[in-house]
Amino acid sequence: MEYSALEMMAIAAARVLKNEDVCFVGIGAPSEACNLARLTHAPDITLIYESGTIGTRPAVLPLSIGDPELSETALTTVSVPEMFQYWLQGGRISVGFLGGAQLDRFGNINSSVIGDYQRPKVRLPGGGGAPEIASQCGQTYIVMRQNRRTFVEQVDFITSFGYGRGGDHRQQLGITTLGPTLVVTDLCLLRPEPGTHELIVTSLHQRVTREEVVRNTGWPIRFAPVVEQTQPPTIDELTILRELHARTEQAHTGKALPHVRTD
Amino acid sequence: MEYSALEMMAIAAARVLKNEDVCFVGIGAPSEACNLARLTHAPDITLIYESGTIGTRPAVLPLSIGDPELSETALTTVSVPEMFQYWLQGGRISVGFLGGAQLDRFGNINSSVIGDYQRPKVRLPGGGGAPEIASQCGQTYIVMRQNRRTFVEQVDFITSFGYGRGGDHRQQLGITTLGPTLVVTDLCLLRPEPGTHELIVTSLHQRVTREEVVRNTGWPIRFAPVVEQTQPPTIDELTILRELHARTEQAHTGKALPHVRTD
Amino acid sequence: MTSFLSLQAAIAEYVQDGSTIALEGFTHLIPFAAGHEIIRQQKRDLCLIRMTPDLIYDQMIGMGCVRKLIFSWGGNPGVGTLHRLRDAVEHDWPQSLELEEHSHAALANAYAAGAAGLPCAIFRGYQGSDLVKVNPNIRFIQCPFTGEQLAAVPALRPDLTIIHAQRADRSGNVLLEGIIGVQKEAALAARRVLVTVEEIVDDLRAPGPNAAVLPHWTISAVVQVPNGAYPSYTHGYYGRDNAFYTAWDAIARDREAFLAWMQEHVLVARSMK
Amino acid sequence: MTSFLSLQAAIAEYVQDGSTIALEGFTHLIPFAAGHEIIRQQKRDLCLIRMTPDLIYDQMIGMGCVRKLIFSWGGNPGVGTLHRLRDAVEHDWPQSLELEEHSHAALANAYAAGAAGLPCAIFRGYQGSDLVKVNPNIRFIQCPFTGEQLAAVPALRPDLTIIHAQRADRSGNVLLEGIIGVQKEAALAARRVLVTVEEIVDDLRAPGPNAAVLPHWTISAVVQVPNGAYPSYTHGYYGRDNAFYTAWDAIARDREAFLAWMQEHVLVARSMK
Repeated sequence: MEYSALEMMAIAAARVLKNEDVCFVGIGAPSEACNLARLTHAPDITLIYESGTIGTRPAVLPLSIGDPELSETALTTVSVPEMFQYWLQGGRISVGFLGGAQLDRFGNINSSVIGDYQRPKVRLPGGGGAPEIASQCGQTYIVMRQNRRTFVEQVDFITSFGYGRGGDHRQQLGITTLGPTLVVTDLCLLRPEPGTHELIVTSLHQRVTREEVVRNTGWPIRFAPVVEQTQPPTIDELTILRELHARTEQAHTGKALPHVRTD
Repeated sequence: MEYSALEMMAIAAARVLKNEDVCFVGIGAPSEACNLARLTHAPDITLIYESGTIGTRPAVLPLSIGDPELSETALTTVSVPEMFQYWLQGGRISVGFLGGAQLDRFGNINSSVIGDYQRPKVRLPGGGGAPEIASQCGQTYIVMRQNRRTFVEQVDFITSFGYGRGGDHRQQLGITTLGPTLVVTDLCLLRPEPGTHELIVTSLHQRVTREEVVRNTGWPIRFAPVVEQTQPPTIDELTILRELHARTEQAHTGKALPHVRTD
Repeated sequence: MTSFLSLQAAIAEYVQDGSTIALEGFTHLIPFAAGHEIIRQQKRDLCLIRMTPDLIYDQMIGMGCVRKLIFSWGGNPGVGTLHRLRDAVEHDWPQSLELEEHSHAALANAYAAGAAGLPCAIFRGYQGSDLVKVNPNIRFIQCPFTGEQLAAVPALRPDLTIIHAQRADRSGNVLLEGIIGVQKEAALAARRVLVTVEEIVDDLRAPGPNAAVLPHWTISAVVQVPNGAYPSYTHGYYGRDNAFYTAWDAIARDREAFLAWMQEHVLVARSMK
Repeated sequence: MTSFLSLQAAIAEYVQDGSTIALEGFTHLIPFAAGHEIIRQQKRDLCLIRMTPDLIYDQMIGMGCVRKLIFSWGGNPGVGTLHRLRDAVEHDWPQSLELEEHSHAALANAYAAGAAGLPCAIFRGYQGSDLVKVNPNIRFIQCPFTGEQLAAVPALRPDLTIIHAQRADRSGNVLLEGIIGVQKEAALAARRVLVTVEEIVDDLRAPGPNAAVLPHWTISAVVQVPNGAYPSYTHGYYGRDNAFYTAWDAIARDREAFLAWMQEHVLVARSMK
């Protein structure tokens, strides 16, 4: 079965999730991966969106972090202050997902600006929940497309801290969580090298070459002593992912013009 | 119509409450006064019990601060942390009621111990919400029976701060609320003297003499230049108060033994 | 006592040029109609606060109402960036826009501190983030028991908070349900509170004893505005128009297209009524 | 995963001699049955935490289970003082009792800080109170923005929190409603959480989207104990036995009467089952 690089990325991210994980889900690729995991091997996984919905089971992917279906299918919906106080800062989230405009070799993420902060070339949306997701989830997974614009020698701005300058920089700041233990891209998987915490390639997706990864990385990227081959998507994984997308497409194109209440 | 000194106390306390007040109600005399006010001249008064019930309208007086009827008749019930954070500390309460085992001439209250703190003669229940009610409500009203055990030269322990050593002691501590602007007893009304903030008698209940007040006060109590006579209870006030008590009596003596759910 | 006003009268009375205003809503219950009326009344030099400024803030910025924005995530959810916000920051069009950037945790805590009457909020956050270097309103204090460094931000105290809710009763008590976001805190933190609601009813029909209810004496004015959150949504009333959110990207990308859309859908639409 | 246990097994497994335990409940939903089982199992040297220790704590203190009490108001609501608590403090009977006294605001904030994973809570409080002089766990910090002095107390982190709730579903998700007090915070602040419930059901029947629900993965064990809060009450199930609360005063006033009552109603009552 044919598949795209983005499908591979979503499926590879879904696979690392466990049934007992409590995930802080972001919109886009993380939401895709988390719901795919829930619809395949991890039916009891707990998905939490920062809008306050806990234990949500949407049938389609939400466009926003607070789509109606998230609270309609949630076990409970709490206020946003409670979400950040009792649930995220309270240390109850095992896996957080992060993405961003730029990533460096130590897993630091820029979601704020391209260029100078005060006079930016591009003003990005900002970090939202990410600065604290990065430090307070048990570990974080980063899901991002890989190219020289996104994987850069140095991020223009550290919105969310990964391993800083590497080594034990994280511990030096008093952060006790693991940080970005996995980066899933459309080309490969990267993990922090023990000790240095530099991100190194640990698995290449099917038909992706080392040269392709090097060409799409803004720093002299290194490879693990043993680099694995990512298993290609199974038919099941692809089918379920595509059905999810088809349902989502249909749900989001219909106009939900306001109407008078009928009850 | 005959009436008791305690009925006079409740009715005098009820009279000072206004329709637009938001009251933090304590159990016992304050609850009696607040509900009497609601059932007479202040039908829209907002009653808040620290158990989290906001805008409650009980038909009988609660025995405890969290009786079932309080939440059953409330506009909404919030958690106790929210009550103390957003509602009391948030500055939303206009009137707080306080009582205690001992009161001094500057409105300081002891609800902790009689005797030495570490080796007390009598261990009292403690202040509960009072230390912050005393500082965070717009003003407080103290309702207490007056005698030489309760109105003392010096409280053994300041659980809740009134005017401290008098004068501007309250302002010196950075407290911006008015403090105990009224004390209602079974004998009289006391108010802080402008400037010194010493509690002085401003109104004597019917048939109460100055000598009686002096005899029942542990410090050399002073009287305002003009001492009023408290209006005696009206028939309406007494009738409504007694009906409230009769309903309460009946409600609290019936045993509410657990039963299997019927819905 | 809560006033019941028309939207026009409420915005005229409560929104002053130069004031600090939060129109809150975390994807759900965003007070679009109130924002449109602010645009129609040509309010100026506003300092806007919101955790998640989205299309209505993009529109207010593009129409020249806004001097400063305090925020933590400013984008079109699931679609992309806000072109009007970018144009203001990157090219000063139609005027420059000052930004104060925080994290969600910081602003959620700052609203909660405002609601709680505290001068600041403390939380564990911002470790290693460059936001600390560019935002002087991020400071640190030491726990007096453990010595741990904790982040602190000033409490938010808007001059006015505007929220949209399901319904109010005739006393002005307001019910919110579903994704309630930070609205209760934003309302309780503000000096004045304006609430638009889908309907005004005899019985509030709170779903349970612990539902999110704002008592009437915490609210300055209630305005009935059916569909007042559209294209955002109101749980129990109507859904989110995700197609419109997607379509906004193209409209907002171009200055002329944006102005034409605003003219047709916000400025003229109302004046024809 | 949440375990479903008998009360006896749950107390045996989760309550260790010497540990710090909160049985919370603000008048409503007080976990009496769990407290009685702790007494039957003769647990010793407990440090108990509760904002409003009432009859069940009086009983545990009188039966010699308790070394220390952290509290803000210890009385029989609307009736008077707790005679067993007083006897322990004033006469060391059956043993001495260490007290750590706070205000409600302090303990409510301290539980919330525990739930939020913070080392301490800050609030505006204790001004002018002598509690500051006798409790070294009350300190002050300065707001880094305004310079205002604010009170600080350490976060509460019980080894175990026990609460009673209306119901759990078969996954172990728990619903609380009515006067929910500080139970959610006390549960989320604790290392382990034991919940007794009136019933275990297929459908939790939460009254609305924002009802107070504790997900199963925050809870260690669920025990079905019908009437488990009696003589306190369970909103929607049974009322408060105010007559019993009133009667307790005479029972607890006298050591022998107290011991006889405990023997008959707590110790023997259960062993006969």
